[in-house]
Formats: sequence, C-alpha cells, structure tokens
Amino acid sequence: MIELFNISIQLGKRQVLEQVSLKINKGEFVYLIGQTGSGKTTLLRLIYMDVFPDRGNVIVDSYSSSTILPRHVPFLRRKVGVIFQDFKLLPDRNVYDNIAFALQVIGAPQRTIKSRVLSVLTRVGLHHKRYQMPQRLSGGEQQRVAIARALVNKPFILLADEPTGNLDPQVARDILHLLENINRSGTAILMATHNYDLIRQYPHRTLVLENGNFSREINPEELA
Amino acid sequence: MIELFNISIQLGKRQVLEQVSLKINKGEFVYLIGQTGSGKTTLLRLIYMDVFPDRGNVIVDSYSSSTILPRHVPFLRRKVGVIFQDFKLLPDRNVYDNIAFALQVIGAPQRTIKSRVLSVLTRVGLHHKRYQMPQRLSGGEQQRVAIARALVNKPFILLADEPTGNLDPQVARDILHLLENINRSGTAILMATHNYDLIRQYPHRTLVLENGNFSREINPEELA
Amino acid sequence: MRLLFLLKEGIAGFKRARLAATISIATITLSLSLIGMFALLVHHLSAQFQQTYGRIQLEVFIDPAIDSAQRQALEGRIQQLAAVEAVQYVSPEMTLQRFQQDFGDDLLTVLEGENPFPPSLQVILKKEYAELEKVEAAVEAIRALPQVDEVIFQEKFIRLINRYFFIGLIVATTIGATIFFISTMLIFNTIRLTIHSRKTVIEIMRLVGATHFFIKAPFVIEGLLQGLIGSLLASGALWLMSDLLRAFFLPGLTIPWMYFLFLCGTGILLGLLGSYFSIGKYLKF
Amino acid sequence: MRLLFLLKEGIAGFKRARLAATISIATITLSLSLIGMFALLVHHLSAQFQQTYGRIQLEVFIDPAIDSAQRQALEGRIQQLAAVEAVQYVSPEMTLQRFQQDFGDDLLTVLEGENPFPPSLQVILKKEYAELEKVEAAVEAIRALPQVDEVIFQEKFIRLINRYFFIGLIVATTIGATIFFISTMLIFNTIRLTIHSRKTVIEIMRLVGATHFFIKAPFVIEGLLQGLIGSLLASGALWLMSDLLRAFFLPGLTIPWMYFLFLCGTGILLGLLGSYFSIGKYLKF
Ligand SMILES: Nc1ncnc2c1ncn2[C@@H]1O[C@H](COP(=O)(O)OP(=O)(O)OP(=O)(O)O)[C@@H](O)[C@H]1O
Ligand SMILES: Nc1ncnc2c1ncn2[C@@H]1O[C@H](COP(=O)(O)OP(=O)(O)OP(=O)(O)O)[C@@H](O)[C@H]1O
Ligand SMILES: [Mg+2]
Ligand SMILES: [Mg+2]
Repeated sequence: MIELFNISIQLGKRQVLEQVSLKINKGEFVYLIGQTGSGKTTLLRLIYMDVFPDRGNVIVDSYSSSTILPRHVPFLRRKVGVIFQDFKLLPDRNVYDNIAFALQVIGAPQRTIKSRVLSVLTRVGLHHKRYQMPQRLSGGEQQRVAIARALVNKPFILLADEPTGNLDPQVARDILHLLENINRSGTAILMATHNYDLIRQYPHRTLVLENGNFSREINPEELA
Repeated sequence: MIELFNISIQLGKRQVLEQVSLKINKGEFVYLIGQTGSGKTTLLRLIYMDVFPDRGNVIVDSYSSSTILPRHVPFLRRKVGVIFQDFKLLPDRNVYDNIAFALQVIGAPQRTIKSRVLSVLTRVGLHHKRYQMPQRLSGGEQQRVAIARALVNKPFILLADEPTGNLDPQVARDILHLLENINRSGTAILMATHNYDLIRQYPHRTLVLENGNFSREINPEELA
Repeated sequence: MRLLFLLKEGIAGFKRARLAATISIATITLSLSLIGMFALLVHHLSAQFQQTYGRIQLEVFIDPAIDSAQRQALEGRIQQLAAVEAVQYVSPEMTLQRFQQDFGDDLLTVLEGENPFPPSLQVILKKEYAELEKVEAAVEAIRALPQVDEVIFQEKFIRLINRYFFIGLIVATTIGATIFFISTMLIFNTIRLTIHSRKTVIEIMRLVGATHFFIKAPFVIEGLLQGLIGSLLASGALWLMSDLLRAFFLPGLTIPWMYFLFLCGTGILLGLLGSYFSIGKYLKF
Repeated sequence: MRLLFLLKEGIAGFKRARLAATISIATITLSLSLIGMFALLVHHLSAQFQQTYGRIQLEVFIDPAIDSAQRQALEGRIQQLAAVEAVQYVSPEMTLQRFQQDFGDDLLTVLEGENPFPPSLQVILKKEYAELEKVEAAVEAIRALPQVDEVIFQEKFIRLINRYFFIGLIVATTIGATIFFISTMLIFNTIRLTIHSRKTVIEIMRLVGATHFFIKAPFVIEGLLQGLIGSLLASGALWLMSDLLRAFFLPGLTIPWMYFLFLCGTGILLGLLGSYFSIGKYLKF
C-alpha cells in the first residue's frame, strides 16, 4: 500500500536520499531511525508528497508520485495522517479549531466534527486545554495537539516524525500505547524517532537510515 | 548567583508555579525534570526575565526581578545563554548570521565574531552548514544551531530547555559531553529534560517539578 | 453547509489577523474616498461651468422700424428653430444698460448722451448647440429671416471657453485616472502584504490536505468583505465631506446615488480580485 | 564600527523581507508621485491663470481735444503712479476695433458708420494691485488728473475672477491636503504591516539580549532608505509625466527643482517616522 522504488532526491546541494526502496504493508508498524540529518523527515515528506523524487517512484494507496496531478495531492494527504516534527499548528486558532480543521477540510458535518475532536482530545489528555491558543501551550502539549490532529480523520497510514521528542517518558509511553491501539485497528504507522528506549519497550520492525540509504533492518535489542 | 524566593506565577487562568524556591550556585550543573506542562519552561523564562513573578523575587547575578528596569533586561540576557525549546532561530538569516547575532548584539568586533562563531559551529558539528537557512535544516541540526548560539558569548549560566529532544542518542551524548566541558570551565547549567537515560549516564543534581512546586530532589538511580 | 462554513471562516479571518484586516480596510476606505471626492468635485465644477458658460447667447439686432406685431411674429419664427431654447426682446435702452454694466457706469458720458443701439432680440441656444459649427449654422438661419439686421455672437469667447473646458477636462481625467490607478495598486499591494503575513497558515493548510478552493475561498470572502466595509466607510466619508463642502464653499453640491453604487462595486471588486490573485502565489500544489 | 554594522543590517533588511520592502517602496513611490503631480498641475494652472487674468486693465478716456505733447505729459504722470505698470495710447479707431472684436464683426453696421468713442489710454496695473480696493484707489488717482474724462474698469469681471480663483484654490487645497493626508496614512500603514510581518524576528532579537536601540536602528534605517528610494523613483516618475504633459497638453510646464527636494524630504521623513513608531509597539522590554 506504500512503496518507494529506487528513490533519489537532492535538496539544495545535498543528495539526501540515494536509491532508497521501501514497502510498508497495510496495518504495519515501522520505526525509522538514523542520525540527525540522515533524511528521515525527507522520506516522510516524499510520502505525503510535499517533495517529489528526482528519480524513482513513490506509490501511496492508488496515487503515484510520477503521475499524480497537483489538484489530487490534497486528497492523498487526507488519507495520510502526519505528526510534523515542528508541529505545524495554525497559530491563529485555538486547540479545538486546529484539530477540527482537519475534518472541516474533508467537509465533515458539524456534529461529527464535534464528537470526533472531543474524543481525540480526551485520548491525548488535552480536553481541558481545548480553548487555548497553541503558543500558550507547553512544548509537550503542542506535540499532543499535533498527534490529535493527525489521528482525528482516521487515516489509513500515520506518519509520525519524532512524536515524543518533547514528552516525558511516562507521557511518551502513553502516546505509544495510543499508537499501538490505533495500529491494531488497522492503521499503518511509520514513526521516525530517536527514542531507543521506547523502541526497546514496544519493539517493531525498525529501519536504519544511513548515508542516504537503508543500511539494514535491526533488531531492537541491538540498539545502543 | 541565581536564586528564586517563593515564586508564584499565574499564566492565563493557570497557576503554573506556587511558592517555588531554588538556588543555583556558581558552576553548578542542575537537571530540571517534570511532566509535560509542569512549568519547566516557565521557570526558565522567569530566570531570563521574559515573564515576571506575581509574588516572590528572582535574583540573577546582580539583577533582581522586583527592581530591574526594562532597559536593563537586555544586559541581563547577554549574561545568560538560553537554548529555547522551540529553537527561536531568526528565519531571515543563515546559520552563521544567527549565531553571530548574539555577539553583534554586545558589540563584539568583527574578527572576534568570526573566530568565535566558527569555533562554536565546529564544536556542534555544523561547520559545513554555516551558509544554510534554518528552515532548510533538519530538526536536529536546528537544535544544534540553537545550542551554538547559546554558547557563543560565554554566558555565566546556560539555560537549556530540552536541548536533546530532536537528537539521536549518539549526538545527544556528544552534546552532553560538550555541556559538561563548558560546565567544568565554570559556567553553571540548568537543563530541563525528559531524557532520563541521559541523566543516568551523566548524573547531576536533579530537581523534580510537580504540581507547581519542587516535590523533591531525586537520585538519578530512582528514575523510571 | 459547506458554503456557510467558508463564509464563517472568511469572517473569522478578521479576528485572526486583526491588524492586517484593519489596514486593508483602511487602505480601501482611504483610496476610495479620494477617488470619490475627486470625481465628485470635478463633476460638480464641470456641471457648474457648463451651466454658466455652456449656453450660447446671440444678439439679434433688428430693423428699428419694426412694429410690435411684426416683432412678435419674428420672435415666434426664431423660437421654432431647432437650436433655439428661448427668445427675449431687448429694447435699445436695455442694451445700453448692459453695455454700461460691462464697461463701467460712465459709458453714457463717453457716448455723450446718445444711444446708438438698435432694438434686439436675445436668443439663447439649447445646451446641445454649444459647438462653434452648430452656433454658426443657427446664426445663418436667423440672419436669413426678414427684418433681421445683424446677428452677433462672441466667437472668440466660445473658442476660449471650449478650449479651457477641454484642457480642464483632460487634466482632471489624467489626475483622476492616475489616482484610480495608484489606488488600485495600493489596495492590491496591501492585500498582498496581509496575505503574505499569513503564509505559514496557508502552508499548513496545504499540508493538512485542504484543496486550493478550500484555502482560497475564505481569503477571497474576507477580501470581498474588506472591500465592502472599506467602500461603505468611504461612502460615509464622502457623504460627510460633501456635506461640509456644501455648507462652506459649494452650496449646490449634491452626490448622485450612483456614486455610492460605484464606490461599493469598485471596493468589492478590488478586494475580491486582490485577494484572489495574491493568494495564488502561495498555492503551488 | 557599531554604526556601520547597523547601517549594513538596515540594508540587509531589504533582502530579508523582499516583498515587504518592495511594497513599502511602491507605496511611497506611488503616493509621492500623486502628491507631486497634483501639486505641479495646480501650481502650473494657477500660475497661468494669474498671468492671463491677474493684471487689471483700465480704460482712461481723455479729452478729445488734447494734443500730442499734452497727451505724452499725461502718460508720463500716470506712469509715475505706484500702481501702474504700463500705459499705452489707444486711438478712437483702435477702441472701435476692440469693440468689434468683442461684439462681432458687424458692430459698425449697428452703429451705422459712426465712431462714438473718444481717444483713450490703456493702463495696465502691476500684479500686486489686482485687488478691488487697490484698483479703486488707482482709478481715483487717475481720475483726479487734468484732461482725464473718465476711467472705466470691469468691476464685475474682477470680482468674478477673484471669486473663481479663490474657489479653485480652496478646492485644490482641499483635494491636495486630502491626498497628502491619505498618502501619509497609507505609507504609515504599509510600513506598519511590513514590520508586523517581522514580529517574530523582533521577538527573538529581544530574547537574545538586543537593546531597543539595537533592534530599532536597522528598521529605522531601512525605513529611511525605503523613503529615499521611493521618493527618488517618484521624482523620476514626476519628471517623466511632466515631460509627457508638456509635449501634449501644457507646453509651458516646468518643474521647479524644489519639488524634488520636497519629495525626497517627505519620503525620507515618512519612512523614518513610520518605521520608528511602528516598531515601538513590538518592543515592550
Ligand atoms: N530545502 C533544503 N535545502 C537544502 N538542504 C536541505 C533542505 N531540506 C533538508 N536539507 C538537508 O537534508 C538533510 C536531511 O534532512 P532531514 O530533515 O530529512 O533529516 P532528519 O533525518 O529528519 O533529521 P532530524 O533527525 O534532525 O530531524 C539535512 O542535512 C538537511 O540540512
Ligand atoms: N501564556 C500562557 N497562558 C496560559 N497558559 C499558559 C501560558 N504559558 C504557559 N501556560 C501553561 O502553563 C503550563 C506550564 O507550561 P510550561 O511551558 O512551563 O511547561 P513545561 O514544563 O515546559 O512543559 P513541556 O515539558 O511540555 O515543555 C502549561 O500547562 C501551559 O499550558
Ligand atoms: Mg527530521
Ligand atoms: Mg517546556
């Protein structure tokens, strides 16, 4: 359902990825690790088609990067939930409206929006902060809003870029618990992370990005 | 040299800190931990006087929060290096200029600026990205620029808000190594973090913020 | 449902970027007031001018031996000409008086008590006959009538007035067009800047899967509303200003209601187009 | 050293916020061109008007029995009056011709071949004596001279011209002041918006320990430069436009160099003040 065939991509002067191939099946849970600057975020951006490969082809659901029309990209993105590394919350509206926006975009009726947003807010533990503006939230709270927004329209795959970077270990575990639940109900998950502790506690298939390519898939026990 | 006396502060409708007291001596290395939203960032903001307490008094070097004049705040900030949780890089100039800015502010001569900036960039391993714009850097690279800027004018205390949140464990250890070196040369460090692994590897005095107050100082071994 | 949501979003835009919205509206208000005021003044002055100088008068000197019945018959014939608006008899005494008014009270002294003027008819031409050729045609027609001695009209004066009016009109049109052009540019620029200040928001919307239409619509609606509010304020300002001018300098000044219609139409159009084109740049795919 | 750095930063601001800077400059250019063009046209037209209608002419009718030497002596005495610019002899034939010009070619027919006019002197008053009281004083002085029969002047005409000129001046000044006021507002608003779009940058500078002066100075310098560039462009535009107008409609049009000085001064001042006051809001401590 998600496949990358021999992807190469250059950003600025840097060859970020070189001949990368990857396949994620329906309902899989995959970790993506690798040093700072190794290209994890870039790989995720390729999947939600914010950048396009110089060579190779990205296939997501029925869309292919080499044939997709610009006006179809929004529809692809609605099927893919993204937790951005820098959150990307709309600074001009409150927590509730930020999350609701992802549903308004697909034209969901007001009542569905309300119940879905409130339920997902409860799940990430931010029900009481729903009328706050993002810039008044702590780093961890903002991250949880980002998670809630990615979940709210029940995507078939969730791309999580460092979703626990600003969370304390307890909350991080809670979030991972949440992600596993979602995964169990059929949503595939691709999660870029630096938190090896977490991988050890919740082991899944783990890909290592190194020198612009997947050097290997490793066993969680190997992690330093 | 840094003292908080019975600080209480409310932000919006929330009583974030209540009767908090704290003393950090010259050259100390202190960790600050606590759940998401427990007030770590707020405590750091009190020290660089971005917010002022409702009750109580913050003393930093020769400045006191109850008597400081607005026009003296910049001079206090120059003595305090801050690594912001959300980096706060200037989006309109490149890596080099971002770091140089902290020295231009204090009127350092061009030659000093150049040598100091290049040396600190080498220390955080970003010498080769010095002409890149921040938004083209990966999350971890941005974090290292933020670290470099906080270090460059040799502050007497360094406030680090989650400085390793976007870094892989190896780089995180390198940064902590760097911070310990700086600490050894006499700079005090107050570091808010969720990374208990790191605290266990580099143990120092550790304060736990809970329910708006320091519940206790804990032993690194205790950490879950 | 969907439309309602986009409309609400458009209105919410005001709250979300208050400074930007305020400044957009202010720009529209100020520019349109300027355009409106200028147009109004030019319109008023040129109308006044036309009223004062736009009707040509002819002096038709007639046979001094004419009797009253014959004169009235002649008046009737002149009146029937297509170009003529009104005819009035002027006795020699009245002519002398008019000369006195024009050339000072003491013309009689100069003329040593004599009245050299014959009786005449004052003929006022219709407004549409203010051009030189048409005047000349009318003069010929009257001259051809019996008992008409001579027809006099101020050819130089007509030429002069026509010329000044023409220059004035060109100058006013140039200034007006420049004001309009500049205002349009300023409004577009301001809107562009306000949208530029929200480019992060647009970028995030894109990434969350909003279609171009969905992103654009609220901005365009907001632009339209800004245009509407701005032009209503401008209409108010124009109304106030015209009231003041009427009270102090230009007693006959009135604003045709078309002006308000024009201001609102222009404001809405500019707000709409401005935001439509500005936002295009931030939507690649 | 420090100053040099701030200057460099000010210039760098252009590159860092290209759209904002461009639009600021465009606003300044457009507004100042408008002001300049309007002022220039009003100035030119009023000067032309004054040249045409600003000098009062008197007709001094003299004793028909006067001889040439006496007449020249009289001319000399009139010439010596403070109000008088020039005196010229007009024979009865010339007077008749003038009347013919004003009232049509066939006045002679009407007057039945007689010339009723006495000889006269045409007296032109100095520009400073265009007001009604001064004219009347001059008329009295001339009337008191021997061999002067009568002095005639067009009182109504003077009143009319004065009144139209006055109304024209008031209308032009009102429009001009409005344009100036609106332009100032627009420039200030644009600058405010461009600075607003950089509030994150300002906030970060504050947090890194920059003093108010250090944050402000580059913005103010940038504003000043924008004002300078904008006003230079406006000067260029004005020059071009005046060239075009001169070529096609207004042959005598010239721009005094003071205009360029004024435009640059205004541009710089507005850019400077606009940025100075706008940035103040984003600097609490
Ligand atoms: N637009 C761009 N222009 C130039 N270089 C870029 C651009 N975007 C990314 N890069 C570079 O590409 C490399 C990969 O970036 P990417 O964000 O994918 O790394 P990452 O694995 O997500 O790192 P991190 O763990 O720090 O988030 C980085 O070195 C970055 O500097
Ligand atoms: N301006 C504000 N208005 C209202 N509430 C605020 C404001 N700033 C912070 N808060 C609230 O105060 C609490 C403490 O925030 P703070 O940023 O200090 O937490 P933190 O310990 O740094 O959390 P994290 O680990 O997630 O960064 C949070 O719940 C936050 O929502
Ligand atoms: Mg990344
Ligand atoms: Mg924090």
